[in-house]
Amino acid sequence: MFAAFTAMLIRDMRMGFRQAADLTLSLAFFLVAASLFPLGVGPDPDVLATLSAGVIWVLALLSVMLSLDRLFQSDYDDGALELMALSEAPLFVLVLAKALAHWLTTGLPLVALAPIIAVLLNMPAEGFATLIIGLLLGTPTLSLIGTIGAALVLGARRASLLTALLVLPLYIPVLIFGVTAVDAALAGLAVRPHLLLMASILAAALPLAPWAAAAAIRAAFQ
Amino acid sequence: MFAAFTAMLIRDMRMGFRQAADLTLSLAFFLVAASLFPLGVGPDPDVLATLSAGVIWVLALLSVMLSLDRLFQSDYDDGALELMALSEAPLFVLVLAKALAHWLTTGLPLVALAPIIAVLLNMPAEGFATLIIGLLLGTPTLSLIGTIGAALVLGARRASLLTALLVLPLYIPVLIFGVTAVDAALAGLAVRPHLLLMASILAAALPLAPWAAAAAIRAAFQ
Amino acid sequence: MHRFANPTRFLRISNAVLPFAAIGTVILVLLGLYYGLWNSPADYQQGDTVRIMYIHVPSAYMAVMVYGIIATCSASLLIWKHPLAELIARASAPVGLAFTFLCLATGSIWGKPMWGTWWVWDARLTSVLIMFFLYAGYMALSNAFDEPGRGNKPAAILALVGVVNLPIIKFSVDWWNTLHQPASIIRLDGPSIAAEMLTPLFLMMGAFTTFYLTLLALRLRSEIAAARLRNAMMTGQVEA
Amino acid sequence: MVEFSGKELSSFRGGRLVLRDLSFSVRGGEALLLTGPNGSGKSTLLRLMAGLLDPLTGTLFRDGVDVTEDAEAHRHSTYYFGHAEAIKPALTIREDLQFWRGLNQADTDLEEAISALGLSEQADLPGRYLSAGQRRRTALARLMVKGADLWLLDEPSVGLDKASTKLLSDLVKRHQDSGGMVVAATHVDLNLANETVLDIGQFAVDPGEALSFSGV
Amino acid sequence: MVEFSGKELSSFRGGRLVLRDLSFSVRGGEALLLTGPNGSGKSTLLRLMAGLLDPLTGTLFRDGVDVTEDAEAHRHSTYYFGHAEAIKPALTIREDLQFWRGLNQADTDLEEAISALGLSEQADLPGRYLSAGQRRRTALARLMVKGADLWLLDEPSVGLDKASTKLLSDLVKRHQDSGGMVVAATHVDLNLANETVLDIGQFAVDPGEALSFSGV
Ligand code: HEM
Ligand SMILES: Nc1ncnc2c1ncn2[C@@H]1O[C@H](COP(=O)(O)OP(=O)(O)OP(=O)(O)O)[C@@H](O)[C@H]1O
Ligand SMILES: Nc1ncnc2c1ncn2[C@@H]1O[C@H](COP(=O)(O)OP(=O)(O)OP(=O)(O)O)[C@@H](O)[C@H]1O
Ligand SMILES: [Mg+2]
Ligand SMILES: [Mg+2]
Repeated sequence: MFAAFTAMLIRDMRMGFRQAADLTLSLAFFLVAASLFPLGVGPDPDVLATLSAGVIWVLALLSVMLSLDRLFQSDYDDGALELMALSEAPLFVLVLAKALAHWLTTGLPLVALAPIIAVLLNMPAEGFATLIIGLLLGTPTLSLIGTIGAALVLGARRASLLTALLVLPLYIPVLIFGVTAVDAALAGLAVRPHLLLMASILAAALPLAPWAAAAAIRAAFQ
Repeated sequence: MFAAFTAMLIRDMRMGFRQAADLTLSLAFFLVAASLFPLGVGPDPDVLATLSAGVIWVLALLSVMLSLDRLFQSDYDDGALELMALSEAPLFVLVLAKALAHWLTTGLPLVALAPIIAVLLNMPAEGFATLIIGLLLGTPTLSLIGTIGAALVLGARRASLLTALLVLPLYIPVLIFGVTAVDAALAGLAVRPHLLLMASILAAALPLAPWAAAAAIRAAFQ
Repeated sequence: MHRFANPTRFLRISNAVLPFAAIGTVILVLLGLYYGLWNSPADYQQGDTVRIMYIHVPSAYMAVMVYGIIATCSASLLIWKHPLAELIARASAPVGLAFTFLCLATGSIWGKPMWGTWWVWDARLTSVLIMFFLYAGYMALSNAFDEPGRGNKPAAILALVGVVNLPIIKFSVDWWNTLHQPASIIRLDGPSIAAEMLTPLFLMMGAFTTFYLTLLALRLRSEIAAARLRNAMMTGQVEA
Repeated sequence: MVEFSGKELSSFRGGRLVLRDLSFSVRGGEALLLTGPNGSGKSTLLRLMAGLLDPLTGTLFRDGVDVTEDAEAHRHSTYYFGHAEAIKPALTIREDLQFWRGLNQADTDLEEAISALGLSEQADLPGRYLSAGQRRRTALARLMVKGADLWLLDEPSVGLDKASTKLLSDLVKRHQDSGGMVVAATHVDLNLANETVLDIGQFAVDPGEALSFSGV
Repeated sequence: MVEFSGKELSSFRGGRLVLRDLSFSVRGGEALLLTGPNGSGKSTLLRLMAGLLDPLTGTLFRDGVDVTEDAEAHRHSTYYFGHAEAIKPALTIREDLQFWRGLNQADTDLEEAISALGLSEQADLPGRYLSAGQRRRTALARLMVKGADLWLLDEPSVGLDKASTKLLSDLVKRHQDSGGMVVAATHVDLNLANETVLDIGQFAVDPGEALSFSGV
């Protein structure tokens, strides 16, 4: 069971990051994407500051969605997913491992780079701690919820597509709490409630998402 | 030649609509991401108004970029791209057709959604016309430049991140002119020069991008 | 079979150049610093901050020039498949990236006192930033493949696409009314800078150029060594 | 004595009935060969057996008990080798086999499996660089890193050169000798030990007739 | 009398030399069979011939002239049938063939091609629903919607049932009778008309030796 989990994790990480150079790639990506906003809305520091939280969370959403389709699709196309479903390990565990690998390759780099981006968008220092904690709580949830959507589109039937789109709104609460938490911090208000809410969403997604995704995957073979 | 162009166009459109998953995902990203900014910035309508153009354009850029790997990747994986490169039709023309299909399934819907977002971010009505025209001139350029990025990364590690890194810098001019045009409109200044610049960028990309992309594709078979 | 053209001759040349370039760099830098820091007037309005120019302008010129070199090499790689072009281009990229960064850094340091802000999104600055990203993309792309030489062609194509950025960098100051200085050295009607400022400026430009040559020669050594090894093995097999 | 059998299986795929009232049975040491024209339903049947598809009607039995009663156990003791090879461009053969061994909590000796399929030279090549046959052989090597007593092979010999085909049949023989069961779909002769041939063609619903269903 | 030939071809793939100093020649009406163990370089050679790969050394000639002089023309008169079938899950067979016909500006009768390969019943099924052999046959049907005088077939008979294999060889025969050239890689006998066998094995660099490169 645990062996299977680690095997899955290592394998997906291998395919995600073939080498350390790929981390600098993530850095470059986030910097480029982030620098688009000042380009667009203008350099006014105050404006950027008000946007910064939103920008960083949009980047989080972006980086998650960029690699979501790769989460199951390629394994589905080349038959690996079938073999996984037939392996000794429960599919549930494998999905969990995949979600973790996905987070480690997309979410975590962002968390690590968020301070840099925050500085560039001159977010006031009071926001940093909340931003980081929020990202640490939120991005895993994004990856987990993502597994459901990614699994639902496998069948590529009309119905499954719609349900996959229904998943997207599930992102919204995470993003909203993430942003509002930072704003609260900047306004000197209490942030714990927001963060607790995010934590509880994560706690809920942790068992539910992999279970739903596993079910969707089995259905996709029919 | 023209027959090949239309054949390619029809085929890509068909596939786009039948497996509309990623297509709709990029649109969904556009909406979800846009809905975040009113929160971050807070209710103050004036601040929002000044940002709206920039935010809309940046998000348009990102969501176009989200759907880029749809351009060549799957055809590369299942061998269709080889056959296309070996067909009677010049690869250049096929890339052009693919770019058009991509724009019709990604860029155009964005243009249609833009007004909604503009209202959401309460952009003053004077800006709308310019925004739409700007997007109509700009998004095709994004699709065209996108073909270069998508073709260059065929067979590379972490293709999607790399595409973003290569393409976004090339998107910046479009972004800047698109935004300045709207700002000019809001400030009651002349917008024609900006729009003419965007038109000329499009005119330049129209021949150059497919040529570069075709070269990149041939290199990818080695 | 000039794909295997043995670059010995080229290597000999670059080895010959290396010591001169290295020594030249040291001398020019020393002279440049002397003139720049002591033997030149402070600007009547900018004060001593003007001395940043002696780093900023040369690095800017180098950034632009090195990109031009990479683009030229890329073209000759795609058209004539010339093996050296590929080596030079790959060897130049990191150097160019460094110069671009230096230009951006000194620029924004200079901008703080001059414009009151580290950064403005005007055409000159933005286009240089784009060049910075292009350098980064070029390097990322050429290393993004498992197979040794596989990244060269894609990277070359990218470099050529990026060429459209060069004229924008060069003429942005003339086309758009920017905060940034218009060309004051390379002008039809001659330089418009005090001669005392020109001396250190040109000295530093010379220094930067020789510095680039030095780095290039050094990097080429290793690159060629590796390429040679590969070629020797392949050709050895082909003849066997 | 282990046994795997199915009764009155029918399957409905792509809006049409593909198999109708098919029954079969394999005992330990036996091999069941599925033959029949393209599109007759061999792969479909194998996927039914693997539990990837639910039959429209009918039941599968292991030693007389319905497999759906303990799907887990059935999965653990089954290996399905389909048309798709599940080769990852980025992973080397060794990494790939390590992964599948980990997934199946087996403790087979990788090097043995690798050399058994003559992949020693390619063991560290990424999948992207493998030839069609090498890919196929890698997929076969997975047979050895999962200890399953029921092998479901879908046209296993496709793309293999003569040597590897021989190797394959040896593998299968060894499996049979150790009391394993084999069901294989094929268009060419695999010359396995005590094999019984099941012609799917006769259970297939001929497409002309079937098309009338597709309205369903 | 058309001719397609190659001189002293070598190819470098995945950091190692795969083929060395290989020469061949096919005339109109002739068929060249490429045989050899897995990984010996058959597909590589076919990709060289198709112009998808640039040879490390050597040249390809059409009627004596270097193909690189007019790559366009060479491409137009060549059909490459690789391991990958390029079947789109979302497109029906008919749509797929329509597309390729349009791309090759041919004006073949689709229905003829479809029925010739016995795909009439599946013609309107999306690729997702096709069986292995049906996919393969669809890919073959493309042969008929591109008028090329040089066919490069990479293990064409893989996954085909007996009937379709027969059908394939008829197709090829007809092509040869009309003066076409065929180069086919295969592990099984295709019994084509006046075929000459070229054993790639002898030009292949044995992996052991070759592996010493992959370090570079
Ligand atoms: C990050 C900010 C800046 C960037 C990216 C930048 C970029 C450049 C570039 C690329 C050039 C060379 C153009 C060419 O090749 O002809 C240049 C030249 C120059 N820059 Fe800047 N610059 C920046 C800030 C500044 C500032 C703040 C000043 C002073 C107020 C300044 C003064 C100059 C001058 C005097 C030249 C020489 C003009 C000429 O003779 O062409 N720059 N800069
Ligand atoms: N995923 C699927 N969804 C719906 N229908 C399918 C699917 N796969 C196959 N079919 C249909 O079921 C029939 C049987 O397919 P199957 O793959 O079992 O044939 P097969 O005997 O394996 O043929 P082959 O020898 O070509 O592999 C085919 O006619 C096909 O149209
Ligand atoms: N895309 C590639 N990149 C690098 N090396 C490759 C690539 N494809 C194949 N190779 C290597 O080249 C050698 C020859 O491969 P090729 O596919 O030509 O063999 P083949 O004769 O077609 O074998 P098979 O009968 O299995 O199809 C193999 O050893 C393989 O490792
Ligand atoms: Mg089958
Ligand atoms: Mg092959």
